[in-house]
Amino acid sequence: MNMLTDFPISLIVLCSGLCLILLGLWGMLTQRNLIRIIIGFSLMDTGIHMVMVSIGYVTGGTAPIINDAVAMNEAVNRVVDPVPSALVLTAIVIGLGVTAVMLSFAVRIHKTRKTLMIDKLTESKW
Amino acid sequence: MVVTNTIIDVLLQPLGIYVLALGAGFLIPLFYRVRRGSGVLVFFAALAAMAVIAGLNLLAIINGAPAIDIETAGIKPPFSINLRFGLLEGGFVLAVNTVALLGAWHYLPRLKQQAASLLLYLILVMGINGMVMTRDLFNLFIFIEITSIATYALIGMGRSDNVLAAGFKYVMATSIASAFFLLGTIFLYYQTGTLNIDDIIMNRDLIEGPIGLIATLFLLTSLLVELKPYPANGWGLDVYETADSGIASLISVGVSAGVFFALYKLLPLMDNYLTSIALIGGLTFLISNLIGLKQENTKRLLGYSSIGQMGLLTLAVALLKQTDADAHLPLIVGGLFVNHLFAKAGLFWLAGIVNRKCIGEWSSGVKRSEVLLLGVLITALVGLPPFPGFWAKWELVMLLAGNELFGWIALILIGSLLEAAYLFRWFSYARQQDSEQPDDAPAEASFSFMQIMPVTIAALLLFITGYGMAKTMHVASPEVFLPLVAGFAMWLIDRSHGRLKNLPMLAAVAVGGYLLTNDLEGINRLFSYLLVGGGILVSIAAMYRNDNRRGFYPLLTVLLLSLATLLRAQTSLEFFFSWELMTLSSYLLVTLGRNGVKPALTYLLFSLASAYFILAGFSVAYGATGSLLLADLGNSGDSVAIIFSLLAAGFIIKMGGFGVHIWLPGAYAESDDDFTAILSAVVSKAGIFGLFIIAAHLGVRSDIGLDPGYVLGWIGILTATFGALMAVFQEDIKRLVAYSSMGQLGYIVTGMALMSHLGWVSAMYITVNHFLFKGILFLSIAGVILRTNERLMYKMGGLIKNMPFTFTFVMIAIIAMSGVPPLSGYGGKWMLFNALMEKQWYWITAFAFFSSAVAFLYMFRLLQTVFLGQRKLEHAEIREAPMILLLPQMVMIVGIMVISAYPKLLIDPLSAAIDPWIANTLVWQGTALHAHFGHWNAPMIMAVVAGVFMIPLILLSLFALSMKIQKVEQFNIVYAAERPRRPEETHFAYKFFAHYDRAIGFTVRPRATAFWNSVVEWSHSAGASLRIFYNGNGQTYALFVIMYFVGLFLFNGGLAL
Amino acid sequence: MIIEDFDFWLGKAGYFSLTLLIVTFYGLLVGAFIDRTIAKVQGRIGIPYRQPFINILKNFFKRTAISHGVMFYLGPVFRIAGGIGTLAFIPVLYGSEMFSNFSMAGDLFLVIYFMFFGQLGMALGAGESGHPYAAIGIARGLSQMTAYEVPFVLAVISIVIQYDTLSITQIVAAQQGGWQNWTVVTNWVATLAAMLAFLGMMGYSPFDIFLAPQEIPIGPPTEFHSAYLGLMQLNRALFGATKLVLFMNLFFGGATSWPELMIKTLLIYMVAIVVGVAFPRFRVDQGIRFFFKIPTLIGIMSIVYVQMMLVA
Amino acid sequence: MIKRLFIFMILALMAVIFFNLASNYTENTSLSKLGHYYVEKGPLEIGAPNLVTAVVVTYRGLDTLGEVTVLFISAAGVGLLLRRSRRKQDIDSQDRDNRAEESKNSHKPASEIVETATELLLPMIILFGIYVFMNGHLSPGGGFQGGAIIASGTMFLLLALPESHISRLMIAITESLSGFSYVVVGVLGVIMAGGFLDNRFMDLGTYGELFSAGAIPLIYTFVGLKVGFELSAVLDRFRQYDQNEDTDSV
Repeated sequence: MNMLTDFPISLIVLCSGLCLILLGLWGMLTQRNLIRIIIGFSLMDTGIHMVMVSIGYVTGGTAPIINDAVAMNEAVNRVVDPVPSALVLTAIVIGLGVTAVMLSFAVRIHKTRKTLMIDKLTESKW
Repeated sequence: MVVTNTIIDVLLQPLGIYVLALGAGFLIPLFYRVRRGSGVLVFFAALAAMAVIAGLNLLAIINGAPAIDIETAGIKPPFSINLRFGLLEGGFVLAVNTVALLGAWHYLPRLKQQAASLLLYLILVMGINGMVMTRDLFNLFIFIEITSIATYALIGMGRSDNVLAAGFKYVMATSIASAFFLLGTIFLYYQTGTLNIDDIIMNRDLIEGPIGLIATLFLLTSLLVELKPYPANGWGLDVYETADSGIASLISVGVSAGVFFALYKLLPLMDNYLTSIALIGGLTFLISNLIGLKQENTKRLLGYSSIGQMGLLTLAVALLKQTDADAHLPLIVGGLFVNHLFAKAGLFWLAGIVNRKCIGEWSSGVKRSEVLLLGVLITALVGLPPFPGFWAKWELVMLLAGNELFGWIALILIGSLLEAAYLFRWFSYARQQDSEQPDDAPAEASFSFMQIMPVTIAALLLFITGYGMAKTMHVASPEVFLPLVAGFAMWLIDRSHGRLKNLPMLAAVAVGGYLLTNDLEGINRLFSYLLVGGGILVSIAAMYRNDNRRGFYPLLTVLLLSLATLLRAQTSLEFFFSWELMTLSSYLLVTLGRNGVKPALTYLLFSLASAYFILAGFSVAYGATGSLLLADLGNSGDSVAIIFSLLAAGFIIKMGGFGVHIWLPGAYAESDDDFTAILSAVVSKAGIFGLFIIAAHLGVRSDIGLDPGYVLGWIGILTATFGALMAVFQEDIKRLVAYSSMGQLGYIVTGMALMSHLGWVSAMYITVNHFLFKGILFLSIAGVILRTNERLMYKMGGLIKNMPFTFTFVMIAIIAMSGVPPLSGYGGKWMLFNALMEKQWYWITAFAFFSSAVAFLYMFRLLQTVFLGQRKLEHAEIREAPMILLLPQMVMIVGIMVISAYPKLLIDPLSAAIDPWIANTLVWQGTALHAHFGHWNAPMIMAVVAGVFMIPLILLSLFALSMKIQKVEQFNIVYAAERPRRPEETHFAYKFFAHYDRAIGFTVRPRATAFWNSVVEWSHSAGASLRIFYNGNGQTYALFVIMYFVGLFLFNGGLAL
Repeated sequence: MIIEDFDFWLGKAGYFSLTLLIVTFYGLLVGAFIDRTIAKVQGRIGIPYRQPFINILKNFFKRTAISHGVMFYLGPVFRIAGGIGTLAFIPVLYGSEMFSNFSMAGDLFLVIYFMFFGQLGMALGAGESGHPYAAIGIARGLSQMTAYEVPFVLAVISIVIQYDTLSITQIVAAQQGGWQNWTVVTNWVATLAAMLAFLGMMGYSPFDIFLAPQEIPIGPPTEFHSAYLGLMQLNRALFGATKLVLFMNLFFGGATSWPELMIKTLLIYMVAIVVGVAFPRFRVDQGIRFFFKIPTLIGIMSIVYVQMMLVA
Repeated sequence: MIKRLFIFMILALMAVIFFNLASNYTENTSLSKLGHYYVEKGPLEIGAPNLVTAVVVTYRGLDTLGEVTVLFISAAGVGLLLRRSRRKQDIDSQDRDNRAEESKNSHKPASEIVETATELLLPMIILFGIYVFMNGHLSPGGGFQGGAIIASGTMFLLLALPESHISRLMIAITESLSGFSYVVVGVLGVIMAGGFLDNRFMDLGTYGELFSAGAIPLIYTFVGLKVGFELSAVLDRFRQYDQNEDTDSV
């Protein structure tokens, strides 16, 4: 058992992704500043994207572009799964959209409330 | 041409919904720039088209077309994304699009300020459609995100400070939920190699091990969290509270609907977690309704209700799956959903229009039409007939009963009761100052008409869907709906003025009642005379008031006719439908009283509790027999005792039994005076009819191990005793008679509980008698109150001089009530005691004696303090009660006299009607009735009494009246060597039985009231302590979301990993 | 129907009139006897035996010039009708068709309930007089009534169980054949309860506060006078005697002849008198509480007792 | 502090769950069912060498349309959130002058080097963006990537020349029209080919050439334009809100 099969490359990405998710969640839950919370969200989002990409990896695969580099007939054994790549593309864009909206919330809150501290925003409860 | 046609064809497919929404969405900013109006036009055209497309396709499917599968990209699934438009999808999409269209109408004043908000709204709706229709997991994620982002933005459109904070919390929580969804999706893909939901379901064996568990739980958590389960829902509540009603309504009904459907789609993957889902749904339903009790903020209240309803839906769908009852899905889930959709959306819009922060502030300045709509929507939301929620809840409960899931039934019913409590509390506020409102000014009216239109349409749609559901459940016969139709017709002429409105009402009830009841037989027929005929008789008196009485006549029509439909009910469903209709209409009638709103709420809550007991009882019966026929109740085998107890509990509550009577005095006392007569004389008999039903079907035809009849007998007699005792200490005339009513009903309960021929005859005889004398008493009291404007007895006195007829009627009624021979009361008591002795219920007999003795106290007090003693100076000039009040009383006096002298006239039909159930044991010897112990010869007693009364009377007349008699001046009495100057000094009336109070008053200290108050207190404080999680901090809410996942993981075997 | 049975009615009415006369006369006489007895106990001479008769005659021939109203007028009529009617429904002498009165019209329940008739009417009449003492007296009387009814009814239930009938005639019939068959022997518990209730029923001390002869000028009848008062006095004698007859029938074997009746009822009456002269008066709430304690307990025991007896 | 500890515990539990995921994860050694199909059939069916593109644009075209929609509504949402309320305009106008003063102070005008570099680089960036989305079906890249590059150009412009004006109208028109065209293309797929968003209603052309793979280049062009302009619009919104000098409220 060498290190590579014991600890395959995609697992490294997966683990890093999962760690990023935890880090992001930690940030979202403990940081009081809205901007930091948004950064936490971005971290988490990125972590998820990494997890997604890692899932699509096939041992020894290359990019799923069937051209001169990868012949059509043997492509099945040589490329990584294109689906997670496609999904992650979409997920990134969605994450971007959410981040943008969150940021504009933060901006507006700062404008009207002159604060970015989330524990100051607790007037509606119960 | 061909191309155009093809395009139209494409657009008319469900796919057209996306195409139109997106196309219009993309173009709206352009149109808007050119001309604002054109942007709005495009917006509405697109929304309407979306609804129409959904409607057309759904219609096709209902007419038998197969479900539509839409494939994209020209590739077969699972390799491409496909959508499905089947029956359920179609229903959801159509409902959501309709409500979105109406919502846009409501929301338009704010939406049209920005092109962006128009397109966001449009795409939000499309996103919901997509969530419902898509069959691809990742595509589902995208639609969730489209919906979420559009929601975020529309929330953020609000300008208040709070809404931004709430919006941010919302974004935080849902973005974590979305992240979970994405993680779940990708790991499912990892295991199954596909994203198509059907394909995943087909290959669900591949989902295994820790990864499979975690991935599934990620998906589940995400969807559940989006449905806002307790306690991970503070973010949702904050948005409901702060966001504009337009978007809040769409989140509540639209977004939730989409997520709910998504959950439904994925349920096949969650077979192992159905219990968790049901628990979460159930707890959310229960707890959010409990917390709702504490809520004052209008929109947050609606938020709690929304969350509760989604909990109920979740619960329902999980249990349906668990019991493999997919066939019931459309009716139950569809019904609950449609009900929630229109009612909640309507309520949010209404809250937006009325725009009061707290529900307490609804008590002023709310227009009549708005109150009416509020009432309709709340009624629907609580699940009262004829709305879809009623039918769906019934089906759900029956289904659960069929699978013996009684715990869930209890949970659902308790939750529903709590929900009714706070919603109707809100309605009570709105009703309170209603009467002070002038009619809407015309200029304002047209504006408010446009505003109120979407709410009105929502209400109408509720009626229509309710009727539709009734049709699918095969109960939509014209007879069942006759009360509502007649009531509606009366409502149309409700704007006209004056007392003559009573005539068409009487005609409607007479004709309707005849149509409904003329083919009845046996005891039901006898009841129909009492309830419909009696109802009409008492209602004649309603003409004594000449004011407008808005709402009175329509509601009374519904009430009386629903009593008729109650009698002809063959199935428990029809029975329950009529029962609820009766409850509702009588509740509303009570609110019409001067201070009727608060006691009416108590009345309603107890009535609903009663209804839910009945429902529970029917459900157990259905579980045991699989039949809804009332006639099959007796075949319930071992469950008879429990069914009997549940149903009896329901009817006892409705009749104001011992311990659950606290609604009764308030409701009776504060109703309109003539309506109190109807309530006591007529409506209370419905409970007796119910008791008869169960006694007949369950009590007789089965041998019950533990004798619930005996318990019932005790309840009845305790009710009689304590009713009488409490009546003794009342100062308020109506409360006195109200408690007396309670006591008299107690005897009837005991009679019914006897399960013997004589017992039932006595119960029925007392019932008729009670109708007669209580009708007289309450109508007389109405007259007294009309003339004196007082209800406190010590403020009256000596009225015999002004109102001799009323006095005479009251006196006869009281003799008839007391059981003193020769009037009819004695017959009832005699039969009851004989039946009790035959049954060897000696202790109950003793109590019955005691209570009838106590009854003398309050009866005398009524006569003495109101009609005798010293007249108040200000009452010197008052006149006799109006003729129209006296007329029905006279008829009833005649009735009393007839059944007193010739009880056989009444007892024979009663006996014959009871005979099929329990064989006749009565022995007649001429006019004398013989029982095992004693005998009773009513005509002879009448003759002897007449004789012994007339002879001294004549003698006295000869001795005394031959003299010249001088009328004594009012104060010409010797009173402690003083001649009193004012009646107040000598009219002994206040605390008339103070010594009795000293002696045994301790037995009637309001313990029941204290108990129920503490129940209320407890549930409020439970609500208060359950809501401490909502600390307003977005991070806490986000933490709850994560905890939900962790909790689900641990609960579902995560520990074992 | 009534016309058809005219002979029946005429005969009955005639016999009943005779009964009525005898009982009333006896009642007045006993009243005088009791008053004299009490006077003796208290060291006075007391009234002559003719006094009650003179009172009534005097009152009847007094002219009245005032009325408080119709109900005031009807009150005494109700009262006397209640007294007469109660007697009418009780068979006075056992085995005598002549003196069985109208007992075929109803049973023990009828008698018990009809006893309220007069009281209710009387109360109404007194109420219209507008005098507060009348109302107070009635309020007290009614309250006390609810209390002593409890042991009484328990005792009645007990003997109904014992004899398995509600018919007074049959109850008396079951007690024939010697004193050992009387209820007072066979069911002494019930008799004890009933006799305690009887004390309250008769309105002697310690349960006489509703009449309150000392402080309030005779309670409910305060405003009554002349013929009204005469009727009431007549009723007091009649009704008292009627109650005695009832107790005699239920608990003491009934009577087969007038002398037996008179002796028995007098002895029963003496119980109330003896207690009355020996005890001070209860306040009304004390009286009520009293009845709800020991007598009620005895009443309950009487039912238990009779059930055990029947089983054994 | 207790709260933090609690959060830490919950996240520790999450970590345990994640550890479960990772420890049970084994790297794929062959393609998934879907992947296998796409790799095997994709090039011939769709005619795009870049299989990710084939998946994105055609097989999962609905996703992509949704994705475009997401971006569109985020842009609209940002616009909505950061609009200037009419109510507040009066209040704001009072201190607008002060703010303008401040902003002038805080934003130093860019140096000439930066300005020149911007003028030089910007067209190239945009051109590169266009290249990326036009060649999306052949090489790594595509509409989103190209759009993002174009938007980065805008970002560059806004950083370098904060006062530069970006035409809202142009953005709106391009956004709307490209979005609408995308939908139209989708519908054309239904009418003229196998289904919604089927790229094959146009000739697939020669495999591997620029104008091949049916409608993919067309779609990617629309996507690229749309993404580019929308992201630019978002950036512009933030800038204008920040500067508080916006007088134009859509």
